Amino acid sequence: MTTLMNDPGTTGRFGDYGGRYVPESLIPACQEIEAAFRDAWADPGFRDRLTTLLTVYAGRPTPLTPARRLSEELGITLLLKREDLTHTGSHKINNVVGQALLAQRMGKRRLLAETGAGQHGVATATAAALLGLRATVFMGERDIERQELNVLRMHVLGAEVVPVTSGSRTLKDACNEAMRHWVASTDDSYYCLGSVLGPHPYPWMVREFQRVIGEEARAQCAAELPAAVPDYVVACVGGGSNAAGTFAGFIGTTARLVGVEAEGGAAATSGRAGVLHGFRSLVLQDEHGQVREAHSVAAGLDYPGIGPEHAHLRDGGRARYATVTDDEVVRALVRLARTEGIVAALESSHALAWVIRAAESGGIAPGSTVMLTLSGRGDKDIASIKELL
Amino acid sequence: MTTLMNDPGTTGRFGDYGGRYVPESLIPACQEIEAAFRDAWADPGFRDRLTTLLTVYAGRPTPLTPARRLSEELGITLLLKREDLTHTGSHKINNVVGQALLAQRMGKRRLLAETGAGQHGVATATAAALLGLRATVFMGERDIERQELNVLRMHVLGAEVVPVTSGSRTLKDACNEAMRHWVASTDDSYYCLGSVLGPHPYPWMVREFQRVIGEEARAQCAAELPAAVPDYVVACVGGGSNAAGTFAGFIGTTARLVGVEAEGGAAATSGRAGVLHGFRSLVLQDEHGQVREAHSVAAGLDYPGIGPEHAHLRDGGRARYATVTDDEVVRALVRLARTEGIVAALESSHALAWVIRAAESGGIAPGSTVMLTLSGRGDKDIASIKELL
Amino acid sequence: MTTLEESLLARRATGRLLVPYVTAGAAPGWTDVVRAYADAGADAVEIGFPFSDPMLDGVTIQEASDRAIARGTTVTAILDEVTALDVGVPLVAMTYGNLVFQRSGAEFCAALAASGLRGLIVPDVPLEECGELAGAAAKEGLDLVLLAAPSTPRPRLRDIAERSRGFVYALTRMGTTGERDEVPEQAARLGRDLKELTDRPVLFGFGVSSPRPAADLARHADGVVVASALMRRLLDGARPRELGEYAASIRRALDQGAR
Amino acid sequence: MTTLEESLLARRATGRLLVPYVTAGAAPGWTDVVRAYADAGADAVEIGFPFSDPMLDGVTIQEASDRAIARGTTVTAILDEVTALDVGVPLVAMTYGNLVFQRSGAEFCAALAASGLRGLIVPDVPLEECGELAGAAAKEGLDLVLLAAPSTPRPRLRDIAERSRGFVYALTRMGTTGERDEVPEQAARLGRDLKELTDRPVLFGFGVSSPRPAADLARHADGVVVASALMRRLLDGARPRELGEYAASIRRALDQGAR
Ligand SMILES: Cc1ncc(COP(=O)(O)O)c(C=O)c1O
Ligand SMILES: Cc1ncc(COP(=O)(O)O)c(C=O)c1O
Repeated sequence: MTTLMNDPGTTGRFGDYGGRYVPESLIPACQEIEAAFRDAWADPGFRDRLTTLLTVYAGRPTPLTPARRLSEELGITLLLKREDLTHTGSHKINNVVGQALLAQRMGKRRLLAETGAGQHGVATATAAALLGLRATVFMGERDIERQELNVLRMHVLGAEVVPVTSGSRTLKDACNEAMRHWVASTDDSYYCLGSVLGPHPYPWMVREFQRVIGEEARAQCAAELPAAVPDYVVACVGGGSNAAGTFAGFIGTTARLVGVEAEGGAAATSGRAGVLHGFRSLVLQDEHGQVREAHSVAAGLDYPGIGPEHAHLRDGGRARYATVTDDEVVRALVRLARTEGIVAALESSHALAWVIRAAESGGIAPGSTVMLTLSGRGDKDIASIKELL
Repeated sequence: MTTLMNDPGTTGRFGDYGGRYVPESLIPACQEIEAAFRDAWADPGFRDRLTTLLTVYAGRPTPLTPARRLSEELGITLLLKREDLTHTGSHKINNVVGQALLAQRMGKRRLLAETGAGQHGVATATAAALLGLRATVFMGERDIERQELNVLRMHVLGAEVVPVTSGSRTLKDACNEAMRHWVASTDDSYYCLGSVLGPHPYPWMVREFQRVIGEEARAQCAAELPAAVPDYVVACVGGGSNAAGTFAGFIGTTARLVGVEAEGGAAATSGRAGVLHGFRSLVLQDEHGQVREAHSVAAGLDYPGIGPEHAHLRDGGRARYATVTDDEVVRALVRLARTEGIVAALESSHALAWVIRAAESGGIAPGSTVMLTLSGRGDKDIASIKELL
Repeated sequence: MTTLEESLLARRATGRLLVPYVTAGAAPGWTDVVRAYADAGADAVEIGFPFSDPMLDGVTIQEASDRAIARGTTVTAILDEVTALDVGVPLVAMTYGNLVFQRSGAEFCAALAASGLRGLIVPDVPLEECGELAGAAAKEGLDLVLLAAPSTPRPRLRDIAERSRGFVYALTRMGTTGERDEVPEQAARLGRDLKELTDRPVLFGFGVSSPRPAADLARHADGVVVASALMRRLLDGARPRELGEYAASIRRALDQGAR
Repeated sequence: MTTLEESLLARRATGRLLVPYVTAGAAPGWTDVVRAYADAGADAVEIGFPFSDPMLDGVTIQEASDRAIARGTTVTAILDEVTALDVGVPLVAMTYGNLVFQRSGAEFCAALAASGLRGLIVPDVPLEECGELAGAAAKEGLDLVLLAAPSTPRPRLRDIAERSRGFVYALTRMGTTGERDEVPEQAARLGRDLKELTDRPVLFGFGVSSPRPAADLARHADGVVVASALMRRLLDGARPRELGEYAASIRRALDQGAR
């Protein structure tokens, strides 16, 4: 168990998954990033700079909030790791600050990023502004229409938003396009990937940059809980970065790890092994191998794959992956808002919906302790919730 | 100087200002609140509960972020007190958590509140949900149209939003209506006022609940600045609560205190002494004494008066009050976004606009240190900025 | 010259008191409304000086105030018109602190007195805040009327009863002005308490809407102030004569007494 | 049976090599396009197996892939059609890892070989990831073509040149596929480097759009793969004959050599 969630070595393999499935033209860039990351991650100066920015700029550590009224209703002890309180409103900032510092260290002038809901795009635009880098964000045309506010935020932050008109015109196509663009501009541009996806070293590097969630939560649980370790550790899974960062803090404990996917984007549950966007993992695809579009109420979970490390954790049974319906998710969001005064992101509400269902059905025993990562705030979702209420 | 920003006694006077100008029917309620607040504020148990909630729930302490790139451009050292990182996204939560705890302690079942931009309404709905209270928020019909997102947030949080159709159908009328409603329901309802306004003890109590901003900032400046105290302490002023809370931390220091108002809502600059909403202060009014509507790009500053303590600080010269134009404000917002990756609220951007103008015109000497309270985040303003870019 | 209080005391000797209200400037012929009230048997007339933010008023009087302000009504203009108005019963000004303190309470009181007004009601200037204003009013022979509410505790009620001049304005209920039909229990109690504490006239105000309830209420005190019920009619287009008739109907009910 | 590489080596002896491309299923008569290419003097034909997320392809081939998928094109269907197709020159499959690894690389290679295909290009399966696939391909007598990029460092280029089979696919530039007019400096360098390192045929691909630049490029290696320029015409409605004529025009330019 202790060999899980470690350095995946130069091949970037997590069991059968991971790797570096990119065109030859990107190999040197990936190698360069891997080398730079290994060097930076071993450099206390880099780590200090990162910690300082996460602290004085991004608002870390984030609190662990006991959800008192909801806990009482559910008969459990529910603790919320509050990534919604970070600057820009989701855990995405942890990763992006790390990668932007790395890009700067590598002498790059521009960050490229894909975005679906726009949270990662906003975070990238933010980190770029902070460090004086340029930012170019690829976003599906359909997502641009659906997430107008985040597009405006990126503009205000000075980022260029490039509409992607190919394929389904959503996140998956934005990834393709970002990679295509990256191929043509590796000299001055750094591809700032938003989840534990992509070619090695991204899945590992992003997990390491998100590890701060789990490590803080672990220490906070130790202070908060008599048993020091919660019975369950739960996080939503789109690509899987907030879950990976969370799980990393608890991998060596007895906590049961649960990743929650959207029913309509459940790669861990209904995906088959495949290769997409540079890595091998579980991928939603039709019988012929064409990648399917994911569909859920949460734009940030509309990705047809999961990070390779999650596929590995699933195969080995160390983590389990569950799905919830859009309907459960919206109800969970409203319930948390009305019991605790916290409007969580639709993405994060997936984790919550599972906890509610499990607690109410006895799947989680009464009296259990549950640590849930609230990956982001729901302000961005208010308009779409309106129609679902 | 040391007698400034203390307990204003039972009369609630700050020099010539303040007092309790309410109908007889509200006098007992105000007295009850004053007594309860005095009692609670002297009770370490209450203070502990408040501090705990502000810490584990609302995300305090907030960081003090050095604005490195903007500082360099301006030739000063600019430090930002990050109230934008609190839960719900503005300093309003500090006050509301305090008052909600007080209401609960007083056995009240419902919070009443007025709101303009909706920030205070959202904060009130939030605290009510957290403590299991009901919330009724009065909001001008015009503001409801302009700030649809915050209205939806309140709905999701379970609050009732009552449209106010009288007068100018904006904040000032929402205040009137909230008070009218309060008169009729003092038994079970607590009026949760959103700024350092209203009858005694509100201006004092709200300042005390916001004092945490200034106290944290003072300690953070001491750690950050060689001189321990900044040369300038700057905050925007609508009613004046974030400024009052900020100033309270620096009142005994040599720091110059600057409150920044919107040109179209500059009660400290162009107001005359008057009585509005239960207190005597500087009020924007026509020659006949009819209260004028305030107009600015920032809905949260559209209030025609200022807190009585600010009027007193102005008269005594301890603080000065300046105005900035809508145009300067929007430019300041965009500039901060692009140099530091922080999208501030339009309200907070007033303080920033003044600093930029003063630094660029020599009004602030090169090399000066400036502590600025960033009262909230600009997500709510993105849509309106769009049209101004 | 007799004061407001002397005048009301004298009239109280012969029956229940009626004080109808009009917002100055709410309609072009508003002074005719004052006259019609007097003719209908009012014992005094309350004249509202419109304020942009009438915190204690319900929707009807808010709207009347907005209309008056929109028509350019100012304190000076009202005083000019009132100066020329002699209707045989005392006139009482009702307005908010911001208008009163525009220059100073003393100046405001002097101006009212010079225009022949005999009393002043300022709902947002309660006991604690009224000291200076009370002095200024007294100096001008103007009675500063204080309000008492169902929520006012007994000791404070005593202070109010003592320091009010002209009459004590007893609020029938905790809400803002506006029409309501039932007679609240708490009003009866407040009336009794005040009558125990003072010999000054005690009038009920707020929500006195029609003859029968007015008469019911008046049994617990010395009379009533009628405002919203009249102003709603005025906003709906009623002529002075019609308003006078409505006031007269209340007058009759008061005179007949109640069940 | 001769391998792809043997076949190309034989043809290289007499001139520059031309490998035109078509996305299988992009238009109803796509196999006629293959035939037309062969008739126009192609030395081999590259057949794209459409994938939903063609990371290395530009807009033209993306669109062709989308159309093909929308028309219900599957690997099985393509192989069925290809089996019946004998055009006299070797056919090379080009697709992405996800289709190749659907069941296993071995199964995929076996199926290709069974349908008579002679080579395989999988742009997102680079050197490090191709070990197993290379073994499977070799077993089936299928040449697994590797790509080399302008960014590829010298030692790595050597590995690629060594382990590639059939030919070495030299990317003319760092961007995705698509038409461009100038001959990039870096392409010339890459061609020279590869020619130094290996005797295997070296073909340029990506952005070879018209006869003249094709001929210019070919001087630095052994020939060219032409894709987007042909596929854009196909998308615009060109018939197989017209595509064949365009391929022939490049054939002529290659044969005449360049300045
Ligand atoms: C708030 C929030 N949570 C979760 C996710 C899903 O990403 P991941 O699974 O990488 O944490 C997103 C993606 O946009 C997000 O915005
Ligand atoms: C972000 C923000 N800042 C400032 C203000 C102004 O209030 P105050 O002057 O009481 O701090 C508001 C009011 O809504 C606000 O939302």
